[in-house]
Amino acid sequence: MEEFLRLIIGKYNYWIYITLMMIGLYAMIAKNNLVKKIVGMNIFQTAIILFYISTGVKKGATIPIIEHSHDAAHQAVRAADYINPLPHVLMLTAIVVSVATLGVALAVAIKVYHRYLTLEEDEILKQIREP
Amino acid sequence: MSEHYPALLVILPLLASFFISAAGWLRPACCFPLAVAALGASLLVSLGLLSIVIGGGPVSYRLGGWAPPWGICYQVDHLNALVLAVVSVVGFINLTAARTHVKKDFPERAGPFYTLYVLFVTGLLGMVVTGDAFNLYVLLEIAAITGYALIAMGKGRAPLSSLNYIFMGTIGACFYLLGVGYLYIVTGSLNMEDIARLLPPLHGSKVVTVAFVIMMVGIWLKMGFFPLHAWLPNAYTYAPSPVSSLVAPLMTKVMVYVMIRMVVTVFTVDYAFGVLGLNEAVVWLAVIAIVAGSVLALAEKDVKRMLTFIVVAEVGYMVGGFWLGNRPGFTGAVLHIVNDALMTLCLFLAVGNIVYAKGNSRWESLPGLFRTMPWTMGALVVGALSIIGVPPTCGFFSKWYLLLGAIQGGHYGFLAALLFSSLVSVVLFFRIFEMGYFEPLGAPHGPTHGQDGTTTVREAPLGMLAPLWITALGLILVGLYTGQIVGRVIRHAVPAMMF
Amino acid sequence: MEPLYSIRPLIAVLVSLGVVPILISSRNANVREAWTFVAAGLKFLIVLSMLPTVLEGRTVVCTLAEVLPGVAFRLRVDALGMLFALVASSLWIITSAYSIGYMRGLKEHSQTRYFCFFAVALSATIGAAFSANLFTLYLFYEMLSFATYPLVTHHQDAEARRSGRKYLLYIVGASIGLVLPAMVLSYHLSGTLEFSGQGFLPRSGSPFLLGILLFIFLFGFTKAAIMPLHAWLPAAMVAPTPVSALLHAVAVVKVGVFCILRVLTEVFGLDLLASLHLGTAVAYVAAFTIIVASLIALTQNELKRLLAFSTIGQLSYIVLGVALLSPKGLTGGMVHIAMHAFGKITLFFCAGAIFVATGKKHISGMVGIGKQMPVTMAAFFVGALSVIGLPPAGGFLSKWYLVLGTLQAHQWPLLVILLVSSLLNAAYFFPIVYRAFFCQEAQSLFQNTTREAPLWCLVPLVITAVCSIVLFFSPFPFLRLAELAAP
Amino acid sequence: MIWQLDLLILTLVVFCGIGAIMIRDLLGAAILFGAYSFMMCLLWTIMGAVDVAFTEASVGAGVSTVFFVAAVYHTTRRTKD
Amino acid sequence: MKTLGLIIVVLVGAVLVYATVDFPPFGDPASPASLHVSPRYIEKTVEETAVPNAVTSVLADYRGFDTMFETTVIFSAGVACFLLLRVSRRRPPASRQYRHRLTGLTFRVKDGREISLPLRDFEPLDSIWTPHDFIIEKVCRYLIPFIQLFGLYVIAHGHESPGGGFQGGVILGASIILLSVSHNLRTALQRMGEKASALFSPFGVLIYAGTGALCLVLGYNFLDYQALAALLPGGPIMARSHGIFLVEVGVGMAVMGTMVWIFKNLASLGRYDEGL
Repeated sequence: MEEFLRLIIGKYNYWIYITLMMIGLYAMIAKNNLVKKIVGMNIFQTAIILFYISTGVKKGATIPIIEHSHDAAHQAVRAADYINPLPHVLMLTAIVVSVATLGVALAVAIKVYHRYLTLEEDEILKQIREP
Repeated sequence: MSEHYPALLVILPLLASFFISAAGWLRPACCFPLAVAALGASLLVSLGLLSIVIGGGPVSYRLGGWAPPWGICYQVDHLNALVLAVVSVVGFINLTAARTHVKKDFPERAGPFYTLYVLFVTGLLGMVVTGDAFNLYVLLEIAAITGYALIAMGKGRAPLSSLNYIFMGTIGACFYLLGVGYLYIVTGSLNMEDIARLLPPLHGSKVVTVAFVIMMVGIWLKMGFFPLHAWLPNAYTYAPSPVSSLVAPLMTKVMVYVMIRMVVTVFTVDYAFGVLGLNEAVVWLAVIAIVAGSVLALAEKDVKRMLTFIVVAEVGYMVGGFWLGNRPGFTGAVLHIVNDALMTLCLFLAVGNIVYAKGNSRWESLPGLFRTMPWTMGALVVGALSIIGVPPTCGFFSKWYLLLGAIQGGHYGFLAALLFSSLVSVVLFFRIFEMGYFEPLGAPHGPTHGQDGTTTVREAPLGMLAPLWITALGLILVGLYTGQIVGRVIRHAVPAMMF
Repeated sequence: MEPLYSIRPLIAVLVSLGVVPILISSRNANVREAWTFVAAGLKFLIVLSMLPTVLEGRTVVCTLAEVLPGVAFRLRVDALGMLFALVASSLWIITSAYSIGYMRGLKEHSQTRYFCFFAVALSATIGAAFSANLFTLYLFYEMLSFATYPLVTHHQDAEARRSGRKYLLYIVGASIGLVLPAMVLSYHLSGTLEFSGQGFLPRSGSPFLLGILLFIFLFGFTKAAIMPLHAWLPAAMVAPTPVSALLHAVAVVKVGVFCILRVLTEVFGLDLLASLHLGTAVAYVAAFTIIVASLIALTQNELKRLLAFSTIGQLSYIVLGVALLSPKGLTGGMVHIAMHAFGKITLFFCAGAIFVATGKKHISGMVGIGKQMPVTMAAFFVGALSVIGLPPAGGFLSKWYLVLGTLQAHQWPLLVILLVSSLLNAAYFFPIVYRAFFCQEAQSLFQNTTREAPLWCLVPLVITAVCSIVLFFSPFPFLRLAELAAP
Repeated sequence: MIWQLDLLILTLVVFCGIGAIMIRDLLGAAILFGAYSFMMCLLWTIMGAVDVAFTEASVGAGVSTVFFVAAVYHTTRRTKD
Repeated sequence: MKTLGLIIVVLVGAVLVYATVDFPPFGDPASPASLHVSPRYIEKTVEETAVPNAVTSVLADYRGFDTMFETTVIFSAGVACFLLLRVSRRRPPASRQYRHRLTGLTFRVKDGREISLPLRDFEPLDSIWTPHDFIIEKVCRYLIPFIQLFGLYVIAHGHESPGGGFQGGVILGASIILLSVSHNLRTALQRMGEKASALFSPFGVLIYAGTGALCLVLGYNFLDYQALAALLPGGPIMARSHGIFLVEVGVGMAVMGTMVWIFKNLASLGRYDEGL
């Protein structure tokens, strides 16, 4: 039981990311409104970003900006003192991708709206079926 | 200079796309020549790269001068050199055909169109050439975003289909990204070869298993593998002609390449076929994909839409062939990437011509086409024969290897599915030919359309016919050179573990 | 003996393909037909030029490209191939002449298309004859299927469409559904597809598998019209008569039989067949087809359909002869390719000539026609003799060898079947001839004046009829080639 | 980092996420999504990913929300679910 | 659809949970991710690139190639929105309205007739016109320069502190967006026209890719900033630092241009008349 609890608490971030991902995925699949789907898509993407950031965390480490002095005698930098910067870099890219996708998705959604005058998927499909 | 080829391959079209975009504002007439120059250059580079790889084995290139796994590196071996050549050839040929469509349908948006076109090809080339799992994701997104926009340009339902594609594509890409993340969390690396080096001790890990599964699902989503194909037919049908003849041949094929690359280079054949033992199940999925794709195609009354279902079936060919896990199956799958890209290009270009002349490609517009558009229909016949698998068109040879793989692997379900889909293709295409040939029906011995020429030939312009026929002849040439392609390229790409 | 390396086989194949662009672009019908003659003549001469080499027992080889490991796109001229090519290319010249008469006589539409696809079909036929391996054979087999489709459906009416569908369904369906997997399986078993005198399939294969394989091949090459996959042939009779004459009596169907011969002799090999007793099985399938086809032919009223069923039966003679696995039987079967070709093409030409001259298709409407078209009906009689196998027509020779073959193989039942079927053949041909010439004045449906078909139609059928008789007296080179081909 | 705060924000993130997709008003969804992004940004600051947090603050909470609002402004706020 | 969605979601969740059990503990400094590749970035960044912010150095140098394509993604999104939304044909209005600023009187000019009015006193009352909110307008007007200054700072100071081209670019872009939200789109378009924003974004990416190509021309690998030592002061290490700066400027320009571009298209449905 205790071990189970430790599992729950020790990986809290991971559980949350899974939850968020499920929320996002659910919204993308099951929601009827196109903008809601887009919101879901962004939540889905942010969840993955959260996951990546969580992998980079190190207990007892600080942000990855190296403290340095311009004296020659600076002490050696220890990797364990700084949080892993690599996931951050990757996720910067991922955020950019998500905002780019968002822009395109919204543009397309606006086009859809102007053709069918609704954002509800079922209403659109109904219009397609009975023109 | 030749040592910079891997970088130049991607950089040249990338740089050109910025100039094209600017030219769209400043001097719209320059857009098309710039695009042709860019893709032509990258075509030459990719062919050069192919010959280098054939001559001297794999090439690698460190971007920014950093050694992998710290920096990103490009890794060109026999497998991706071949796919690179295919991507650049298809991109280039289709570009030359696109001009007429653009002039007719959206002349005022030529600048952004060519920009996105070139970026799309850049993205695909980058995906194929890269040796870094995360870099692949970024390029995948470039290809995807440009693809979404290009598809959404179409008329009618295109925006809705594109939106659907955006959702599915994003899920697919994110699953892939998640898979990369899972690999990262257990190995700490993003470089494909480095991951492969670190993975064997971790084969028992649940994380690796899930990474594999989720990555495959993501890739399958992107390639439209059967139960995950729902977005594909609409997106490809409603896209403008030059876009569907670009996206349909390339996107799925490149994703198949990505799948092969991931399994072979990252997870290794040993793991995917040995430890997990999923092959049987995946091949059966492929069987379902082939059968379902073929049957669904039968129900369609629009040539373009029918072709999209054929694409779904063809994806089944490649996935199934690869997952047979033996040498002929692998050869067949890789060969089919090449052949199918060319075949679908040929068919979609031909349909593009029909759409250009008739406004749509539904059955109503088919009757009498053999008379009014003989050249287009001739090329369509060549493409169809290739899909059916008639020698000496190239489609026969990949089917041959796939069949051989199925027999060698003892997988008779796959064999039956391949034959079934070939037969269905016969029905599908001859239905079209019949309509183009017979209708309007003549009375027996009463020549309604005699030699005196009651119907006139109204062909598509030469700018569209020439690329079409180059592709059609290419199908036959590639077929005759199959021995060379397999012997000098694909044979070296087959993992040593396969037999 | 050392084969002769030459590109002549390739030229022989390509010459008719190369003429297609000229045919398409020529505006004048006379120019177009002149080019057809040029192509046909050239093709015949090239084939003929290789005859001495082949008669020496050597082969002519031309390799184009290695497409699969161990499988090349290769042409090879051997005795059997030469025999077939000689028949096809010589008859093309005659048929071209006949086509002109027929098509112009009926003022058919789309003649350019017709001549083009005819040329392509001939290319495919010669290619099949010269194939050095199963792959090349399959290539030309498929090419022939697709090239003949526009010819079969030439009339572009509802019936043509129906027949065209049937034609494709049977021929392409079987070649993809049956031959292709069988080929892959053979390749899997042996690693090659190259024909060899002893057969290339491994002797060690499981008999069951090999048996299945043989029957897949046998029924897969539907062009041979082995029952029960024969229904396409009567349906294909909607085509213009020259097409039926050359393609559905000579080129297409014989390519099917030719494929089966190749499979029997050079894929499996006679020894393997003998050791597994598969030859007998094939022979009985063929025998069944012979009898049933002849019986059905008796009931036909439409002349071309009758000829089609007769063809189905005659094709199985060839298969039967080879399946006997005895030297005489082999020779008989192979030479029957030539003899039947000349006989049957005469019959078809006659049917076409009657149609052009009178518009009649049905036998019941031909009572007394001998009065009006004596030359045609005389030729018809010669053709019938040849097909039945009576002297002095060439068909007698091949049937004679077949009978000897059954004796050599000690297959008494098959001998009986051969004789019975000959009687049946006579039973469906002789009444036509009889009623054409010897009917009462009152029954005759025709005037007593001679009014033959146009000369372009008449001359070819006289030539083929004469050939049939000449072949009885001097069967060289066909008999010599057949003897060379039979081990 | 203070784990209680961490937990609190994580939970808030989930609630904002659920809220954004449940609320029956698209403008509300856009705003809630902005809040969600901002919570996310805080979370990443806590986890030491300052650059990412900075980006998320400007992109996710800023520009993305503006995009959403712009899109909703030109379409409709109505939603059935 | 809802049930199907639920099933899929639960399935995916279960698979992910299944894997999570085998994850290294959260925040473990000894996890493979912290031990294999990343230590080099932390330990060598100052030494190899003279950039203390490891994120910046990895972003723009070690994995600079990714970032170039990330910028390209943004650029292509801008082009995509333009392609999809921009309406090129615009019909001239049948009649125009003008409003006197002081009195609020409006009058109408019919049939596209041209009249000359002192624009200081009159403002055109077309579809672009939105009622002014004095407070918001003034506050934003004073705020925007500072926002832009901050944006520039973020770009320039990415080497030492959080931030960089991307964040700075977004902030710069946001300042223009703020302008168009608080005033109207025309004001924003006067500051940064459509053509300007549309050219800014390819130009920015071009700076990035061009820097890389320059390295290639100078005989090094693509994006190997060492090559710039031939052109810039300081040794190869400082050249890397400078190269990173150049690239960050490019990113900033591209992102600023694209954000504004996308916003304008989205907010005006590609008609470029009325904003939010």
